[in-house]
Amino acid sequence: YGDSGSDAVVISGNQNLAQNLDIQAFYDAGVSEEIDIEISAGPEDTDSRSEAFVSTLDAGQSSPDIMMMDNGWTIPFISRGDIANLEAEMDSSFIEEVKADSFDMLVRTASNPNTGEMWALPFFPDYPTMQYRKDLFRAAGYSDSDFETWATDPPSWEEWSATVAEVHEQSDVDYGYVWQADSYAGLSCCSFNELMSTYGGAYFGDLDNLFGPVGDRPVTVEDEAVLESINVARDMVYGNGEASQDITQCAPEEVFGWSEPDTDGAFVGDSNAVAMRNWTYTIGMAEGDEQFTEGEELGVMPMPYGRSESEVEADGLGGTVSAQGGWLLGVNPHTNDMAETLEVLRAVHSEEVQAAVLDGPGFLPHQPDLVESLAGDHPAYGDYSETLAIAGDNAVSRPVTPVWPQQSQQVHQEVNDAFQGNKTPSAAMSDLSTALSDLEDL
Amino acid sequence: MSQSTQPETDSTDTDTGGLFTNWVDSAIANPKKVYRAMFATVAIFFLFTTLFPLYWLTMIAFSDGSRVSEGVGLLPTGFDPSSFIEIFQQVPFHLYMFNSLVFATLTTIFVLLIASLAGYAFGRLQFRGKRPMMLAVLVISFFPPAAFFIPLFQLFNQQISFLGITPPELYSTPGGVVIPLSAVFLPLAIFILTTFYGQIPDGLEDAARIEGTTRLGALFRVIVPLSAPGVATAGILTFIAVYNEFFFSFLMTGAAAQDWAPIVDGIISYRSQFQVRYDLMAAASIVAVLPVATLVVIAQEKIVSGLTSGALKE
Amino acid sequence: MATESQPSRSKNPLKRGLAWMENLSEEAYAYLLLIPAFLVLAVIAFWPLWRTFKLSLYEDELFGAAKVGDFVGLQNYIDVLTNQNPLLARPLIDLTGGTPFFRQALLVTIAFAVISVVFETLIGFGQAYIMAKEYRGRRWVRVAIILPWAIPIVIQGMLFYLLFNPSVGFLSGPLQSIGVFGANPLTDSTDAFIITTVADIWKTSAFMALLILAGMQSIDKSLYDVAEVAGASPWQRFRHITLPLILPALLVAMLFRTIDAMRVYGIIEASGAGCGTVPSLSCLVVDTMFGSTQAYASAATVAFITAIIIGAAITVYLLALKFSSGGTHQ
Amino acid sequence: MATIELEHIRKEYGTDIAIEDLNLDIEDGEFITLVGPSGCGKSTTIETIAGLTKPTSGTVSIGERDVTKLPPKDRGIAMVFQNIALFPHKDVYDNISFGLQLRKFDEAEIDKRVEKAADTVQLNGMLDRMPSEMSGGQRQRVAIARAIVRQPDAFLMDEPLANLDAELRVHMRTQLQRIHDELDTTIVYVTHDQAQAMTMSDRIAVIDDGDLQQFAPPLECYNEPANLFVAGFIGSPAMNFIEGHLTAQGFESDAGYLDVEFDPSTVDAAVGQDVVLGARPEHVLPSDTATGDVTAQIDTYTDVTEPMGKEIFVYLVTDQGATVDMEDPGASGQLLMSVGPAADVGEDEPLSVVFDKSNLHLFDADSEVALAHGLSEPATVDGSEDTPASADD
Amino acid sequence: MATIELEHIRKEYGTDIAIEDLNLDIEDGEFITLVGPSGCGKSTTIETIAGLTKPTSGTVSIGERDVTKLPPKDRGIAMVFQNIALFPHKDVYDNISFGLQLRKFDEAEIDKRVEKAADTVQLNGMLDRMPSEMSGGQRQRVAIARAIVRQPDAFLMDEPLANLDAELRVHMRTQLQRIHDELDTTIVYVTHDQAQAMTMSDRIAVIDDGDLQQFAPPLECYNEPANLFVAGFIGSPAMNFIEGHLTAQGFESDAGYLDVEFDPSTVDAAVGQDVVLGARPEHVLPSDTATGDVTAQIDTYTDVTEPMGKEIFVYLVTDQGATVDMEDPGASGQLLMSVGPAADVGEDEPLSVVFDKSNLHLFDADSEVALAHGLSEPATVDGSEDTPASADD
Ligand SMILES: Nc1ncnc2c1ncn2[C@@H]1O[C@H](COP(=O)(O)OP(=O)(O)OP(=O)(O)O)[C@@H](O)[C@H]1O
Ligand SMILES: Nc1ncnc2c1ncn2[C@@H]1O[C@H](COP(=O)(O)OP(=O)(O)OP(=O)(O)O)[C@@H](O)[C@H]1O
Ligand SMILES: [Mg+2]
Ligand SMILES: [Mg+2]
Repeated sequence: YGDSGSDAVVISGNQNLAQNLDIQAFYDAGVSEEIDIEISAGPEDTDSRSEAFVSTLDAGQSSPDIMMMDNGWTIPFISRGDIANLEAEMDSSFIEEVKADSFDMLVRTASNPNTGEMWALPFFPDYPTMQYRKDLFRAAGYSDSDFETWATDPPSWEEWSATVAEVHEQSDVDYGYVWQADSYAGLSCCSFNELMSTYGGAYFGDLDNLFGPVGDRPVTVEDEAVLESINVARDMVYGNGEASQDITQCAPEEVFGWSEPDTDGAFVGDSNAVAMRNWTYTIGMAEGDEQFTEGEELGVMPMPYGRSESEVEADGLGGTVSAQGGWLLGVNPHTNDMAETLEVLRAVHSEEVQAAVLDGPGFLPHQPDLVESLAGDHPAYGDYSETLAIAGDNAVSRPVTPVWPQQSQQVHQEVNDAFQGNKTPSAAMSDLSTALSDLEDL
Repeated sequence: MSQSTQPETDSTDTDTGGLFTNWVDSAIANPKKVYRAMFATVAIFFLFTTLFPLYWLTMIAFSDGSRVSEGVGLLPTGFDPSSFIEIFQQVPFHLYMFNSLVFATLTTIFVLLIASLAGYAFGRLQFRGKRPMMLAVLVISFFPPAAFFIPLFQLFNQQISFLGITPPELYSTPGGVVIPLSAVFLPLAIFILTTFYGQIPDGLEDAARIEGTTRLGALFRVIVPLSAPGVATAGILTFIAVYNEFFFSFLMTGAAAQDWAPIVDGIISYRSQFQVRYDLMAAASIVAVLPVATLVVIAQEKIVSGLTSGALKE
Repeated sequence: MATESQPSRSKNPLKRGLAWMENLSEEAYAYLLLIPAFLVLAVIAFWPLWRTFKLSLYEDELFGAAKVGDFVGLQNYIDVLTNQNPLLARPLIDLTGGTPFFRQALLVTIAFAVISVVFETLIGFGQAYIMAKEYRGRRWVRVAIILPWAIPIVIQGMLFYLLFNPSVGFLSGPLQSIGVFGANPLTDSTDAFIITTVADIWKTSAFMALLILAGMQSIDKSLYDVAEVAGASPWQRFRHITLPLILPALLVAMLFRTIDAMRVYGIIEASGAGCGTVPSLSCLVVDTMFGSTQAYASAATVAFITAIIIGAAITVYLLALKFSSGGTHQ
Repeated sequence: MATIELEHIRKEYGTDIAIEDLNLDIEDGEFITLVGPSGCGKSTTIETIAGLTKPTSGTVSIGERDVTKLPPKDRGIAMVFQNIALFPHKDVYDNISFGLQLRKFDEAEIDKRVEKAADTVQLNGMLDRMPSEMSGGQRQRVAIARAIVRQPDAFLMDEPLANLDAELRVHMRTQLQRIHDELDTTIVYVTHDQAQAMTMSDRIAVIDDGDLQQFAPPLECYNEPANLFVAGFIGSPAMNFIEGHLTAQGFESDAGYLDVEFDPSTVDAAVGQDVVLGARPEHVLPSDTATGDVTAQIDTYTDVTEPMGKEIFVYLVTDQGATVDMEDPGASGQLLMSVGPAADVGEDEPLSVVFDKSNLHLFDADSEVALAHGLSEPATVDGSEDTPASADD
Repeated sequence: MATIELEHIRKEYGTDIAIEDLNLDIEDGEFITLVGPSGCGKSTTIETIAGLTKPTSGTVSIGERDVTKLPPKDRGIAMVFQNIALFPHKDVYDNISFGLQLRKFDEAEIDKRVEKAADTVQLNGMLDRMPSEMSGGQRQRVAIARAIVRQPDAFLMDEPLANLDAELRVHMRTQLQRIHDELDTTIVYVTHDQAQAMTMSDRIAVIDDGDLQQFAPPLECYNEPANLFVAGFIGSPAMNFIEGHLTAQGFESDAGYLDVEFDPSTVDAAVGQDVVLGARPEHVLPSDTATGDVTAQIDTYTDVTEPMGKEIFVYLVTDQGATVDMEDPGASGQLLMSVGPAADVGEDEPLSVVFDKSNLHLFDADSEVALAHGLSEPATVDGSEDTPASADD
């Protein structure tokens, strides 16, 4: 007990990393053998993590040296200057290399929105896909060729909702399509964000406005596209035909109270749903589940689209969209040895470490190229590497700014209210618009 | 003097009649029986409502982790007692428990000691400014713990000083948890002890002082033992609350067992961002409750009745 | 012969200290005994509160490293009280009536405190009574009744989350079918309020029960003998002896339970209801302080407003009690 | 107004036996006093009657009704507890009126009765005091008032006057007798004060070690004690006992300093048998002033004298120069004599004394049972004098 | 072994004055008894000496040392509390040895002393009992043992024998005297038992309502009471008081039934002044047997007789057919007489009595101060007889 800070470079990761990442990869990637590297398991829960880092950094603790940070809340840390500015600390060639190699959205959530400087290093990305039970689909008359098509060219929500409803009809499972629409941060950042995006909606207009300038961007939650996406979600559950599109009832009412563990419990754990939206981790889970016979029966495709890209004006919206999740590595400015810390950090970008991260803990590389090359061989992701690459390319980040945590809260509260019919969609969005504007104007 | 409390040892009816009508007849003849039956009913009701969730928790612990989401009824879904081993394999859960036990023990001792002195002053002495001072103590508990947190956190990390004094770095040490928690639980303990110490008849303290104790000696040799129900209660309440405390103990320590992380850290480590091992959490909490249950078994003996009976003639 | 040793001038400083203490006046002695407590409280409570209070007088500065901006006096308080602070996820109180009852922090908090304390007191009495009786196996009954108090809040939350989770537990089903609960009780403010209140009552009745039990055990049993001979029925014995004599302990228990209930936070988060659904006052504090936004000034303001509200509630409480019972020696 | 009957009451505390096998038949309206050494079971007996202690076996009847299983509140009794046991949270008024309030008496009636009871115990001005603000005797009086304010079938009083001064005690005694007479209530009374026992009771129950020794009117217990224990216990200072044996001429002391002549055939004992002679201090008379039927002269020496005001206790030793063993006043070779205050008795002087033969007692040394009371004439065994306490109404 | 000196002690509880202005000078090794009616301030006095009660004003010195501000533990005293105050969580052994344990006596010594103290109070077999498992008298004995096990400079005992039976009381009395003699400890003792006060004390302090009335050897208090209060308080049953006035011939009762002839110039009062005549019951004599210097015959009628065993109380009324008001034994027109057990006094008979003139007392009716003790000869005012209790060691 006592100071675990010692002299090693400590990376605060999670349990999975701490237990499964082979440290040797760092040395293979050229880190001096002199440097001890330790990976500790920080809090698993993302909110707890952020709280823990707030206090660690506030306190000027020297350990951990490197912190694995959710791209959903890294920018506030950057804005306040709580973590080290990598562009100031590291040579620009390396910075440029990282920026060029990595998923763009990941880089943007690691950068200071005012200056564009990269303050954190992308670590691994995550994005949701649509996962479904091939066996049930087969029983309903679908075949591998359908699956292959979907894997790169997902159906629209009109089609997909009807398909799921049809398959559900013919199966003996309780649920059709399960997804996460609880009133929680994941709704604002991800599941609603991507649904809205595929219909061409956004919180603050253009994707260029995602990371600011706060106060100088429009609040666009009252747009038709946003309302349409809410109605689509309601139609999926209630089938009332509120949306202009023809969406078939295909999801249980429970989803309005569900988050990730509930859905994977229903879909993977209990094998009790036809299809599910979820992050890559469930692919690995299904892999180990006999119901999916070693993954053979798991179908994965990019998220269905609402409107095609051509139908929407805004750049980057429409078509298939996945919410950009993922993790970044920030450097503790109070570290005892900045040089060693940066040496370790630099190695993270190497293929060796990325491969080790994929092999051990099972996280995808943050470089699209490596996703295709490395994931192709991965036992779980191998079959879906193409799909994953497409999803990664079409990822949309949440609008992270220092006020986002507060805005996010307003978003999920209002959206969930609208979903459940506690408020009409337009009333909810009007309230939301006011709340978001107030926060913008702080 | 007090034989009025008839031991209810034969709470199980030994009547062999068994028939309801028989029972009613005898109940009319002996109203005690009705009373006893009512007591038993109420007792069973309370036991059921308190124990049922715990029973169910146990069933979750015994369930197959991947099948909890199917629903758990009165019996485990699947049967997988290995959770009780797995909790130690995934993380050093025993170390988390050790940490929390250390916090709880130290805080309880510290709080009982300080609160005893204060409780004695408030409960048994007359002095100017008593009410305002008691109020000041009470007011502390009006604030959400978060209101204390940031300055303390900075203090314990040597970022700021208190009246020019910079304490040693207390972050991620037992001190960083025990000291703030002492302050948090002190008001309750002070009030409990004030109440109980105040009720001890003066005569007994007088007797002790005549026998040659100091005032302090009388407190610890007579007042405290005679207030055993109150002291034990304050102790149990503080111990358990600290053992399970999740705010300061969570934020004032790192997340790893080596960094003096408390039980809560251990338990929530079975919950990753997207996955919750309910069975492990259940198993861990059952294991974690064992030391507390043991403590309660021991300490409740101190909550014995009629401590002052036979002491005084008045 | 008098052989009892007289206290000679001892060279042992500890002994001298004790002797010095012994000769203090009652008042000085009282202050001496209070020094440790107030020392601890000064460093760990009063001083941090003072700093936090100062924070609340400044503007929030979300974008820079400074965290707080200009001195604004009591503006933060005005903003919060008039519902003008957008950083709060839910309004403190919405006088326009636009926000449902269970989404207004103040109302939720007060409702929670009143309901839970009333039930906990009643149940606590029942439990204490059961724990006080003598019968075989009483110790195990005591442990059983105290056990919920020993369950960490995370687990308590998980337990009730699961019990009321429509797919895992079985408590929601029946309630849904009779129309008490909606499809997603944990996202519905009313349903979630009920769930968190029940969870709280389940856990903290033991707190009440323990204190009441301790109070009961301190009563001289011969008083019951007297009452019995005087002809008191069990209810009258309770009314005339038990109740007045445990009143001080009961008062402490209810006081602290009320304070605690008005600071409710953990169970709301842990039960999955979440601060957005059941927004207690403490929720607002924690959310604004520890959300990544770190709106310290707003958080500090809400913390102080919370304390003031609790203080007001406690005052009402104590006054009511004073009037009803003619004042006990508290 | 009720008879009280204890039948074969036995009370064990664990392995200790507090009461062995007690039978007591108390008549309606009787005033009974329980006396006996500390720890003999008086309080236990009274608590058994009250229903506060469940006897291990045996039955209790009040007013012909078997109440063994009835709770105290249904037994129609009021009680003064030995440990006083006032309600610390109630003031004197509320303490006294407690039983009346329980029975929902109307306020005026309560006021009236409390007033009267407070008057009786001389506590009028103190009704709003708290018990903690009173002296020991004042508390005890509150306890008495609390009992007498009600009008129960029976009063149980466990040393109600222990902490009162002589004057108040006399006053209270009179008051209790008045209440007894007025209400005709049965009273069971425990006291260590022989004067109380003597003056107040219709009958005294002498208990030793959980066993009833004698249950008779006070004077009978005094004049015709049933056995050695009662003889020694009743009367203060205690009776002188002289060990000896029966001869054909009467009694001969083992120590040889005393012979008492009488006809041994009048007692139910064989010649040669070991017996104990009992003489109360007031029946030891200086031989010079003694008249009537007295024993032969005994030569003694005065040791200590204790002037008590209205009498003087003189400790005598039979051997010159010996000193009285004050810790064992009944030790062989010493005698206690009580003389009037005017008597001129110095210390360490020779003094010859005689015993008043008509007041000597003879006990069987083995069974300790009384053999004779008064040795001048054939012993009378019937003790029917009128009971003194009932005579003064 | 210490003198105890109270100087101008005053104690107020709020507006109540418990002690007014008490001065007591207790000599080293003296055995002092405080007597007085319930609530007069005895316990308060004793607690003030102990340091448990802070006097409102005045100083307390023990052994010449001003201890007014010293804590109880440094005053070198042991105390028996009126309310007993045993430690309920300790067994008898621990209760008794508590003070020794505090003083870190070695175990063998503690054992020995506890054994001896338990022996003294006759509690040998009960050392492992808890207080709640004992009878009232047993508890009181534990409290006594707890005090005597130590060897303090002074003992303070507040009614230590109130709950003990006569036999045990005599035994304890002897034991206390033995301890007193052996250790030469100063003892301040509170009792309501006049026999105790009489036999044990070197001096008696009679207190009324917080005021010292007389502080003198017991017999002096009995024979030469300083005032009406002491006269009425000391002695049981109480003195008869007859209101009247001084004439040239002596005393003439207001009710007219009694004249006592003596030379009024021997008393410090004017002829015609209202005075009160006092006569103890034992100095009221049936005129037929009376000898010596007695008053003129008074014709009375017997009302109630109370046989007490060794004496009989006879209530006399001066008017035929009147009954004694038992609640006010001193009421005008009635007299209480005490006669020997052999006296043949019936009820409701005429009886002429006389007073023993040498034992009559005369008090000023206004100031209540004693004017004379014994009226046959010029009154003596000095009361120097040797103190009886100190004579028996
Ligand atoms: N705390 C108090 N508050 C007010 N008055 C008190 C308090 N304690 C004692 N007194 C009063 O002071 C007076 C003296 O009390 P104290 O106990 O000395 O009497 P006491 O002589 O010991 O009487 P007793 O023989 O009945 O024990 C009493 O009248 C009593 O009522
Ligand atoms: N709870 C108990 N456990 C064990 N023994 C007890 C208990 N209560 C009383 N006794 C014993 O029973 C016997 C009778 O007690 P009781 O109180 O009846 O005596 P008592 O005659 O009232 O004596 P006293 O005159 O001293 O009050 C005593 O020897 C006592 O020690
Ligand atoms: Mg008794
Ligand atoms: Mg007293």
